[in-house]
Amino acid sequence: MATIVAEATGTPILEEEHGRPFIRKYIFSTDHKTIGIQFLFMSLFFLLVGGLLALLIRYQLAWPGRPIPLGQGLPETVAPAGVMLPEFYNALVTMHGTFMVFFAIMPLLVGVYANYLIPLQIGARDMAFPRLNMASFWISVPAGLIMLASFMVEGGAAGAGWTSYAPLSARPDLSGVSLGQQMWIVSLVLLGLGSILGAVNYITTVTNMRAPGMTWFRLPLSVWSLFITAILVLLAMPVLSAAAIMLLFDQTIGTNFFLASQGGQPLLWQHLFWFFGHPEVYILILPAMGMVSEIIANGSRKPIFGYRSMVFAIIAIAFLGFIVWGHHMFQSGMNPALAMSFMISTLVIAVPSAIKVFNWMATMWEGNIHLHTPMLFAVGFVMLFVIGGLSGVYMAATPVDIFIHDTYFIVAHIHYVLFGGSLFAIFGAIYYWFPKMFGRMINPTVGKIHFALTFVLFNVTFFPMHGLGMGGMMRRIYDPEQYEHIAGMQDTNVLVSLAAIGLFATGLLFLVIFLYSLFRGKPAPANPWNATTLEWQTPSPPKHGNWKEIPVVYHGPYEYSHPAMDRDWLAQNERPDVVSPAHQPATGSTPLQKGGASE
Amino acid sequence: MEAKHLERGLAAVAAVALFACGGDGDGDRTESRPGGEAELAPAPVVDPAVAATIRGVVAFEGEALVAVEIDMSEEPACAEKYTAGPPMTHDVVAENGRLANVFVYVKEGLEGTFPVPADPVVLDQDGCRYHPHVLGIQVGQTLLVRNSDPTLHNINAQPSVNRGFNISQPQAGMESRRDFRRPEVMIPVKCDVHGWMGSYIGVLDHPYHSVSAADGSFSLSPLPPGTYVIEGWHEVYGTAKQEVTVGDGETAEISFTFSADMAADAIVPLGEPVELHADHQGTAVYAGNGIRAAGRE
Amino acid sequence: MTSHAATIETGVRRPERGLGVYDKKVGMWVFLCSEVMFFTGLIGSYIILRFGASSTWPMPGEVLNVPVTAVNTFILICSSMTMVKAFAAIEHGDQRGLRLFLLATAVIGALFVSVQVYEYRELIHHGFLPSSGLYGATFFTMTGFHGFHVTVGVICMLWVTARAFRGGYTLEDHQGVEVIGLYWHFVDLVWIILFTIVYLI
Amino acid sequence: MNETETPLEVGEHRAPRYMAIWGALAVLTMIEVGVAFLGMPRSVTILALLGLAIWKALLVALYFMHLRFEPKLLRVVAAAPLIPAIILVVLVLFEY
Amino acid sequence: MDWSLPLNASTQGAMIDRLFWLIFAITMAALVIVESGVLWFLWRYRRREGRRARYTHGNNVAEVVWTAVPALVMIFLGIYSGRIWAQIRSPESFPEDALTIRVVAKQFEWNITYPGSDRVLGSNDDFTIRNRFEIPVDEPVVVRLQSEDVIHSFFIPQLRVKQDAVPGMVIPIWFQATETGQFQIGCAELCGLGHYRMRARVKVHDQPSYRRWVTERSAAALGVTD
Repeated sequence: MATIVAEATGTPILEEEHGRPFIRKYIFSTDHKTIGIQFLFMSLFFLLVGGLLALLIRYQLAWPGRPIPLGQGLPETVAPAGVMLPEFYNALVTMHGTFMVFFAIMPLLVGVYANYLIPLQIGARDMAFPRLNMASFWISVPAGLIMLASFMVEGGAAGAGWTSYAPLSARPDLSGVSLGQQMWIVSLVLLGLGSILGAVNYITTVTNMRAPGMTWFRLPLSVWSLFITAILVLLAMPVLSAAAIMLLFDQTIGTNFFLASQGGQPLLWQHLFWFFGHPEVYILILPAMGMVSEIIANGSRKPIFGYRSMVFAIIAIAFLGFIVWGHHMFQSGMNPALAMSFMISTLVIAVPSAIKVFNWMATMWEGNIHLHTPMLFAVGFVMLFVIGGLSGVYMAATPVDIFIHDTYFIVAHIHYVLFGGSLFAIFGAIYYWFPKMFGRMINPTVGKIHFALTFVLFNVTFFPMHGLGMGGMMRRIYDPEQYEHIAGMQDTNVLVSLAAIGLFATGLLFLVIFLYSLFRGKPAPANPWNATTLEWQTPSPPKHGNWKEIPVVYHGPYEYSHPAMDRDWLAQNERPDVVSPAHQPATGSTPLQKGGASE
Repeated sequence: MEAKHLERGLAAVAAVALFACGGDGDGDRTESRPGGEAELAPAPVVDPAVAATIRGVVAFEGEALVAVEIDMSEEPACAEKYTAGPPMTHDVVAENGRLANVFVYVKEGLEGTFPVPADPVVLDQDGCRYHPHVLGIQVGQTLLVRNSDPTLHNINAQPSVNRGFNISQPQAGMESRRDFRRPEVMIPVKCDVHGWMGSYIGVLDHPYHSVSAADGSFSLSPLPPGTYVIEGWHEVYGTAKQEVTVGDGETAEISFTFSADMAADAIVPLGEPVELHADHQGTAVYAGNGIRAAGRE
Repeated sequence: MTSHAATIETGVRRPERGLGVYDKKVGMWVFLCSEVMFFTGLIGSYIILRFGASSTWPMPGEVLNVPVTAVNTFILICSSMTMVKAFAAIEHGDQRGLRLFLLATAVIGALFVSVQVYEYRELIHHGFLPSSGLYGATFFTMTGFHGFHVTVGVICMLWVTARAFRGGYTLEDHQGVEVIGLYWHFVDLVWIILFTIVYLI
Repeated sequence: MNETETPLEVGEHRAPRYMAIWGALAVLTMIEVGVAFLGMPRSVTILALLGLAIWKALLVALYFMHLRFEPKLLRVVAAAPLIPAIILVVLVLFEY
Repeated sequence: MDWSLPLNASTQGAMIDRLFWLIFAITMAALVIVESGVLWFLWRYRRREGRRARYTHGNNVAEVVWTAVPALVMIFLGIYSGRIWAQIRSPESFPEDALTIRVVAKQFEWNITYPGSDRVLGSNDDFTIRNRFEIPVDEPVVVRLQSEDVIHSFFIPQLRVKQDAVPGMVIPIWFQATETGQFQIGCAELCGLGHYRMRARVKVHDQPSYRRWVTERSAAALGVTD
């Protein structure tokens, strides 16, 4: 369905891409920009789906057992007389997580921006393998549709949580879900294949197709983070596929990898899943960090503070990401000695994140801060990501994790990271690159309103969840009132749900803004933000092939407020002596050398 | 996946997508009849004049299992329904030499097909017990599962030849409909929330089945005259068979006798033997922290 | 390689050459990295499950027919050899050699698969199934997925061969041959590991 | 990293003696089978077999896949996934 | 809506809470610093005509500092919580003569087997009760966790106890209650449609009443078994 939107709205996007028939131009296009935009529409659609599921969950938690408004239409297997059944609730919880992680945030970051930005920011005409790129999109779409269709099959959609812990996920007789779970597996294996193809493309493109002068340490941080992310996808996704396939076999052909019955190991699933799952968490946050760096430098009109340490922080996070998965399993019966080592590595990984936060702050320090909408969201990202990061310390400390593991404290944490973090960055990125993508501006005022509402309602929705978690409210509970120690906090649950409804409404508002600007927005100049990176040095939207002539890069990505310049930005493909002949090479050249390699 | 499903599912998604906006309201969960049945020969009408009856009693010898009290203290809503006395495990009722809850049915001897009764067979969950404990149903006939308790029950049927289901009813008054497509004796049904709840469903392709009452009596009619193999099935004491011939309009008296010692070597035919309390043998496995522990010391 | 073209025009200090090999090759190697992780998932689980298995594991040769598989391993190695020969041939512009050896590779690969199918039929005939314990599960999963990779390889190989017969590869440009070769050898390499840890250990 | 001055031509190398490699692989396979059924102590057998397997794998990777003749950076890429692979297996084995 | 940890009734709970509030203090400090810093910068360096941002690419000293400080804090936390973790979970930490109780989880109930008056599991005075977990106060209790079907998680908030029960494994945990009272076991790991009400009553007796309870129970058990 996403693609139907894509073609409908595709028309005004790339009219200059002439000659080729409509279907090759907008549907089976190999142009990285079109594919990026297709991903955008697809993942926004699934973001909406995930949001709706979340609404249903919140309704049940606030008013357990009450008929859903207008819910009488739901079939008896799901909600007789509109009263949601526990198995449906489990399916909702599972699918909300699955859609948000795999079909909304991941494609929004990797699918959309890796595709759109990498070639433009490194000064290439397209991806290394355009057809492969198209394939990766056209594999992801059916994957999403299969996942969606699993709601319709007998037994309903998968209901074992987005982590699908075996044996529950492997035993239809125990879960009541058979086909739905299998479709979940198939869908994820497909998605994995798609993302791997994408990752191959991104890595090859970044390593081999950088414009002349675009050395590794002149790459914009967004490209760096997307590059590292691609490596994570490449190495983590296949493990999930392998595990998922084994799970499928357990369900269908009677193997017993994860069934204790004949010596199989339930914990093995958790190890494999989280070996993928933790890198996945960084797949969901690293690109966000990269793009936020981009926006903060631009908004503060300053070179990013500590470019190199930013890069090394990304690399460090990515590497450590492979040795911390055990911290999801402290209470799983894993060897406690092992838990100890996982705790250490987990605490260590907090350091590079801290470095990034401080660097962002230092970038704003003594800047000349333009609070344009993208900047607002970027700052919002920093403020909320900090909360998410700090709440992570609690569960990293194994003893505290004994108590808060699988409580709403965890839910609060992941939402501060994935919503307050990734999604805020995504909103920022959409506002920031919208002019480039569609050649139209988004009205700044509505943008700011959208930010204000989102920021407030987000915190009202998710901050109280910390409290619920401290009170000991478990995750994935259909009816909190069943427990004495939780029943007392029902008012909090109601508050959260009300805020959640508001948050969803705000999301719809954004959709309206987005679609409106798509057609009615003011035409955008090539470089509305006075930005320095290459994509802004070509018309908006860029033509097929991006450049008349491949640009040549002379220095680092964030040359804002360069002393040798009168205007406060210097594009990567500009040389100050050319731009403003007035200046004398002697003074200007020194910072220019530094431009590439910051100390 | 037949169209009915798809449409129902589409309704589900549509409803979800629009945060529940109409959709097809008929929640009838009954699976469509097996396609074959339609073409089959019309059901033989049993002429009342010649209709025969087989009835009898199930006798019991020896010491029956003692019924044990069920601790329902955790489910006050259920417990308070037992004013007469505490709820007992009366799954095995053998009083004054009579055995109840024996599923008696025609195993062999019938030809043709029989019309599917329109009215559903009701399996009621009341006072955290299944009523009835043993029941017979015809292929394609609707099984109506009702929850009369203000608490969560789940209905977990684990057949071997039919398709199983595991559904929940969190609130009083909820009803679900299912049906079975193949004959199967017996299908165990359990509630995982209340370990003591169990029931057995016998699925046949004809209506000639009966469950022995507290006084052990049962009756099969109106049967077409003929020679039949009648089987009695009991969850503990296994099965007993006998052959009987009934002529036009006759009534044949038969009786089964189960005895306590049959329990020892009884083969209770089941789809899957339900282990409401499987033994807790955990094979020696790594206990996660240096202790090699055996499941049961 | 537009960037290099641009380089020459503008004569900048340094063209960004990345890995110093052409894109297709980089792409294939990167893809193989993910393949490594995929098989790590399967083989790793096998090792872990085998370590954790409380029951004793069958000794080599007890269940599986090692001689046949040894021969099959040799067959696969031969296909790798013909593959490199094909590559060597085109490197010297020898079209005939290329076509011959590519065809040989595809055929030998197909032979490998058919032997494996035969092996499966035997095992299943003797009641050794994916559902028969961890051993069966891991064995069929690992060898099955390897077999799947070989099959895919054979199909691609036939495609490349067809192209070779149409003279699609030249002394100057035969990237396709080298890239498919990399995949082919990788599959061979995986089998070498599998053969050892599944059949012999 | 960007100092990879290795010219594109590096891939087109003097061809190794493929038949020799092939022969080696065949022989090693035979040795492997032999070792497996020699009835040596289990640990020794396993170590020997693993050694042989790795040897064969290296032969294929270095010569058939030309890694030997590729630029350093590509060799790094090829070896990279082994790190997480080993981490995964080793850490999980700590459970036992 | 009171958002705080529930009453603590176990020895390990005290340690856990202490660590929790320590981390709370540290993270709150960090939070205040960062958030106020961000807001201050937003206001102080807001855009002004003619103002030009300071052109700098970084400062090694500063970066070293804010790398080292978090690193040190984290290392300290690691060591501190590592010590507590060892006291709660390491095999050595298990008390010798603890009262050992077997808990077998299944959908959707907790079957709890008590060693009876001889305090030995497997002897014939053992007795199993469904969904009732009764322990003495001020005495170390070892729970051997098992599961019949899927993964469950044994969670008693007030005792600060949580441990998954995994099929095919026997996972021992130990704890010592410090207060008598009535609590609840909850299942903290999604285990199917009945997950949300897979609960059991917990009763912490004082020593004498527990002894009384056990003796009569195991007497009954013996009565039935022979």
